Amino acid sequence: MSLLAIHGVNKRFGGLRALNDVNLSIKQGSVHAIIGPNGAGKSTLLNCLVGRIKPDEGRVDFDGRSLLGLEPQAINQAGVARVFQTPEIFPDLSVMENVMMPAFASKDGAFRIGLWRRVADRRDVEAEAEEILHDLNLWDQRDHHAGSMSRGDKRRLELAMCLVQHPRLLLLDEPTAGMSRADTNNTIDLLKKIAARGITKVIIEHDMHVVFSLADRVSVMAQGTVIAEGTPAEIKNDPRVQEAYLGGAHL
Amino acid sequence: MDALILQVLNGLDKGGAYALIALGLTLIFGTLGVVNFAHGALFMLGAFCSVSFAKLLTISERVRDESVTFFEAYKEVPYLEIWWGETGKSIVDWAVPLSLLLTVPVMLLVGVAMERGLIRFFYKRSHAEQILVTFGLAIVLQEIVKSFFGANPIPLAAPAALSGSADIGSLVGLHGISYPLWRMIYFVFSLGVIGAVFAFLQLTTFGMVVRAGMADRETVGLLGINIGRRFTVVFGIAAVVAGLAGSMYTPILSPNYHLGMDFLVLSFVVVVVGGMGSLGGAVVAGFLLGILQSFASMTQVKAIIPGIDQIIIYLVAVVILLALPRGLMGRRGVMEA
Amino acid sequence: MSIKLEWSRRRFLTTSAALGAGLAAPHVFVRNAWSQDKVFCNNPTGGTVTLGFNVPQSGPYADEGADELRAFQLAVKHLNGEGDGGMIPTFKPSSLKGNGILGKKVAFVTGDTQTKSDAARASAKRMVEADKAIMISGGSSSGVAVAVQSLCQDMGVIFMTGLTHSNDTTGKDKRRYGFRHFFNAYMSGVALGPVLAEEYGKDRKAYHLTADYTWGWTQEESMKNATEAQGWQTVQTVRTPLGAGDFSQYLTPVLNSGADVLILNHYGGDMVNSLRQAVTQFDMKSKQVNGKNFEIVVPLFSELMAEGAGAAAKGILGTANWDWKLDNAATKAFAKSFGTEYGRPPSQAAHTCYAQTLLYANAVEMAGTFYPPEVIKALEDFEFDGLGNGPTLYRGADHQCFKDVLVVRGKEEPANQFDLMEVVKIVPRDTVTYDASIFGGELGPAEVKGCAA
Amino acid sequence: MSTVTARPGPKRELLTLAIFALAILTMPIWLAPIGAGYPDILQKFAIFGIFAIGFNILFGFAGYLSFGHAAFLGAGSYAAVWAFKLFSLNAVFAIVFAIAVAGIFSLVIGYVSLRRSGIYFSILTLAFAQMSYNLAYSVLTPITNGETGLQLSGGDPRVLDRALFVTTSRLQPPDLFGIALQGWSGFYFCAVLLVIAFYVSMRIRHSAFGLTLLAIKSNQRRMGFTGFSAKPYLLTAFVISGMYAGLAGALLATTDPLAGADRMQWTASGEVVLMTILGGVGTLLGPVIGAALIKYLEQIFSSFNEALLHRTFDFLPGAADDVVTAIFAPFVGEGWQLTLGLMFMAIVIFLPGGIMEGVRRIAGASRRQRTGSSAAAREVGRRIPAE
Repeated sequence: MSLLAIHGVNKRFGGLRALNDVNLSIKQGSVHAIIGPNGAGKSTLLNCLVGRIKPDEGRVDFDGRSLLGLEPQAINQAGVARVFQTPEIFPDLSVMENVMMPAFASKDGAFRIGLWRRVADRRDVEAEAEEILHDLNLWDQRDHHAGSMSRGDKRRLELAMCLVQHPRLLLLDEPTAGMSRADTNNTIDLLKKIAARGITKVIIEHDMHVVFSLADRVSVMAQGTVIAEGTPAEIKNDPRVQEAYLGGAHL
Repeated sequence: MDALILQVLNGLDKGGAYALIALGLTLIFGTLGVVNFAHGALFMLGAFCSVSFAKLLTISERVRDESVTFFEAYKEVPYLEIWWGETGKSIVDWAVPLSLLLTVPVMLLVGVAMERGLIRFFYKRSHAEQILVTFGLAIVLQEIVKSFFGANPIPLAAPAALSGSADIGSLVGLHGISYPLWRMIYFVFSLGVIGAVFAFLQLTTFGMVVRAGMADRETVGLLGINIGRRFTVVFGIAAVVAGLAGSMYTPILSPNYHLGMDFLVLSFVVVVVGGMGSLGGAVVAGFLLGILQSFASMTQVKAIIPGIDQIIIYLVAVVILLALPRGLMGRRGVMEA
Repeated sequence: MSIKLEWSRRRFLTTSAALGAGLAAPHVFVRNAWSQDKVFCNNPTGGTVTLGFNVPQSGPYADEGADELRAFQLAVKHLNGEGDGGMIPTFKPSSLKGNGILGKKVAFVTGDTQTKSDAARASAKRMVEADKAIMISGGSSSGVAVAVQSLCQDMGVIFMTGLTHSNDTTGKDKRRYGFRHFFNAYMSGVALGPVLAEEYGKDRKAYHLTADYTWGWTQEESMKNATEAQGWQTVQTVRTPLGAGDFSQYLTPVLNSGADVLILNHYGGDMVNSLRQAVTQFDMKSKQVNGKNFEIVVPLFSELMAEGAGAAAKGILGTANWDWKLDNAATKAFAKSFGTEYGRPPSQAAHTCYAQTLLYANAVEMAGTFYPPEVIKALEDFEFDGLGNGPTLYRGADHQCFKDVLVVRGKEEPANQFDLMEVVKIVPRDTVTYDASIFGGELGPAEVKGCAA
Repeated sequence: MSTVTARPGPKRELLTLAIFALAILTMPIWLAPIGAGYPDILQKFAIFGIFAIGFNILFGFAGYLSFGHAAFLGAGSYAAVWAFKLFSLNAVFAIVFAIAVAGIFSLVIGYVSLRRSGIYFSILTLAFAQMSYNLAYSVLTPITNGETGLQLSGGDPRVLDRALFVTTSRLQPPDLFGIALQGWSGFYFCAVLLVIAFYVSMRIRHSAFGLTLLAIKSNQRRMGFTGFSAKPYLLTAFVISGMYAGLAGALLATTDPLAGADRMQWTASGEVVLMTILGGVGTLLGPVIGAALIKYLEQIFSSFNEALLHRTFDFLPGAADDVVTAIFAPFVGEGWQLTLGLMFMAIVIFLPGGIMEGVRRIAGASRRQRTGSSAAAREVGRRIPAE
């Protein structure tokens, strides 16, 4: 059963054809990696999914409901959370508050005038945030200023911000970009750990090590279109992929 | 028809002043990222450079009026006239154009001193703090001027040959269109200054770096170019442009110490309508608002919408900003957060 | 900081006392208590009496405010018997003794109106509440005068206005506690009309540029009526935004409108700029329209404005309340006293403020008490002479002074740096006197709860 | 690594409130020695404190710099005076009416202005306020009474008073069920409302709504992807701060029944910006302190004159008295604005973050002395301080 279905999505920027008839189907509960060389259209596709960019043609259906034309907050409220390539957090808030914000969003909706009730009285929200912070080893830093954290910690924080919402679909945009091998391995472990939660994930990634460690299925994009799809093993051995993406080199 | 042409002319000289102030302001915004609330004060200082220069030229011999006994009343005859007769007289007469000789170095000095002594410590501070410190500076500057020159407006005349109005209609075969000479000079002057600034930015390597800085400050900083010194120069140029605008405006508007505050709000509106970080936008918006303001003042227009001349500038600003999110020519992301 | 130690103790004591009173006695119990034993606002108890001088110290009229302050200081000096006495010896009938007011030494406090209603009222309140001023005086705009006047009515403190020229001050916004020595727009029109007809002929077409607020409107209306009574036509009246600065867009249509006179109902910076632009840039004074010389009129003239307008003011007709070159004993005495003290002649704003201070002090002496209702009674319908304007009446019906009005002209060949206007004609008091009822308004009660409650 | 304080609970809130209320209500006593112990200035402290607290909800919490908030202050004043004129001299009615009018006015302006952000937003608000001011001064004179300002008059209908047989004399100021609202009682009335306004702002700050505003200020782009729609939050904050301004305007009109157009001018809008920055943007207490400081300078420094200076320094020998007077003279009286300008510069140069930052530094220094340098790590301030 597919949670997210992308049908014939096209997007042009001036003369450049960024997305060319993209078709994708993401199965419920799967970890689906999208790989491809730079400029293949991976990030553009992701931006279409979260409402940042509106495709020229095509359909994006999430659980049978179209996501096209929805504002980002409506897409999030529908159950799609996203981790950005460069961590997007609230740098002026504490780590705890950073995690509480999305929890409020999923509990109270996109807008609610809660002028009077103290944050301190919202035990339900606090409890969830605390749990996530424990899970992601951020508990010790809960009162720290998020803006002054290291890049790796920020990324972990952003992941926490997404997980606290119990999203049905989690989009990860190069979660290990710019990380050392050790950090990358830690992140892989972390993602494996949260895989146990059964959240459907779409991962955009360059690093094959990450892809093949995590993904159930892999789609390969090149020049704005999906050229191959399959299990990691299939993809590894697909000559078209090696041709287009790896330039013929053997993995 | 004549009336419309005249109102366009009115708009052009007004627009010239707006454009010059906005040009410097947006230069500072764009390159330095500083919200300079003291920019109106720089315009005012330019005007008072002319006042000081005229006062210097008219240092006078005082001939006591004996009919007044309880205080010193005297008739003043400038020494220049006494020494050099007619030549001296015409030097005094040409005080305002000549005062540019004083305005340029003084304003350059003021600009450099301001940037080195104060503004540069605020590049990394929040806009709120920039506003507070430059606004404080503007108050201090105007109070200093007030303590020297008083609060009353000070009359400065254009040279006799350039005052009064000229029949410019006859040049294009229309009759009865006469327009003040000095205002036309001001318009041409403002075009000249704008042209000079653009030429400087387009044709010199220095200008190229500045433009690159306006486009992407961080990258230019990474190139290892000494941005600090260039910022100082940019600030100096902006100060000179504002000062020149003020200096030449004195025959049109009698300067008083409050002049800068009167222009401050207006110049911000012009800059924002033009679009943050766009020099061309600032110039276009300056002239556009000047001309629209003139049209709105026509009795025929006021008969349809009473009080329109009171609000036209702000109304246009609202309409433009709602229709064009970043003003006429603004770039994405500049001062939007 | 040590600056405030001396007077802060006094303020502390009075404040604490007032605080106690305010907490302990709801005003309902004392509402009617004062009228019997004359408890009233700031009844001076010690050896001094404090006057509050509220003048513009910042903003465009700061220089005028500074001149008003000079006059006030001089008046206080003279009241206390110091200096040469100024106009006290010429003032008749006078009850002034030169030993302060009712034997109490006169002290004063100052404040900044900023030419804004709110700031002026805040400053006046400080003088009344903190400094215990018994009277407020000064100011340089009608808006401020009306605002402070109504405040003073509420607080039960007499307000002697400074420079305010709008008909409203003693017309629709008049108050029992407000008194105006300065003349008004109506008088300007009545005085100026015949002179204009005489100088420029009866067949004239006028174009008005008017500052777009209440003073401008009353000025425009008064000038329109007065000139039309002389047979002039009004071609157009155009309102200009206050502080417009550049008036070119309003001046360009004038010459093609068929009008041959431009009347500038502007004051201060507006007047300086519109006049200078009309004369030096649009060359209006040298134009011929309808076969006549084009003329410009500025109904309300002042020294500071003439100074600001420079050569453009030469030959321009207008009106003034007073001029230091007038040929009468009181004027000479005042000009001498002021000139000796400050090295410059007094402006008409300074003169009216000086006169108001003396008039208040004299009324207190006449009443024999500081109790405002009695002082008001002494001022109402008080007929006097010797303050520079000839015989003058403080009319009781609207608290407006009636005296001669000067028609003045910007001097063509100044003999010295202060010689900016010349008096063309002195229009007698009877000509400019009008029926108090024409502007409506209501003075209100003399006995008010005031700040003592 | 910097840390921030935990979320305060009701106990700490009440303690803060109690200290604040005590400080405000005893102002007549502890401000008297510096010459500010009289009703009018204390009323102004309280009223502009309310104005600045409200402004801070928009600017300090959500980071949106409005340059036209004086329009709501003015609208509140006009509404209150009209309520006095048309309905009743009872202040309760006028205040409610004024808050409602300012709320609606700010809803309209906020809805349009919030379509833009950053400086574009600031200029839109400025433009609306300047239009309001210019029109109030000229063509809207039938409603605003222009330059002179809207006043009460004997002929006002006051239909509610009449209907309820409350007799009001012809030129009577507003009251609260018979209690006069001028002078000292007026101050206590404003002070109580200030304390309430402070408490409400504190609750907003500590609520999920307040946290959301802080998050918007911190990273508005993230809000949508976190599932929030920022616009309605911003609009609510805008309207709340507009209503605060309306309350302040109504109190100005209540304690002193006159509403002038000057209240809407850009300088008035600028003033509340300066008050907030001066005190400390985003802090709860800072705006109140900033408001009081500016009003104090405006009133007290302008009231000095040379005679008073001479009298103050007459304990010095003759020449020294003259010298000291000459040194101080340029900064007081007509030079009070010079002092204001210098103070703006000095505070922003030496105390980035405003006066509250200075307070925090002093508190931090004394705590360090007590507990040693181990506490130093905790002193690195956060950009949006809690109190």
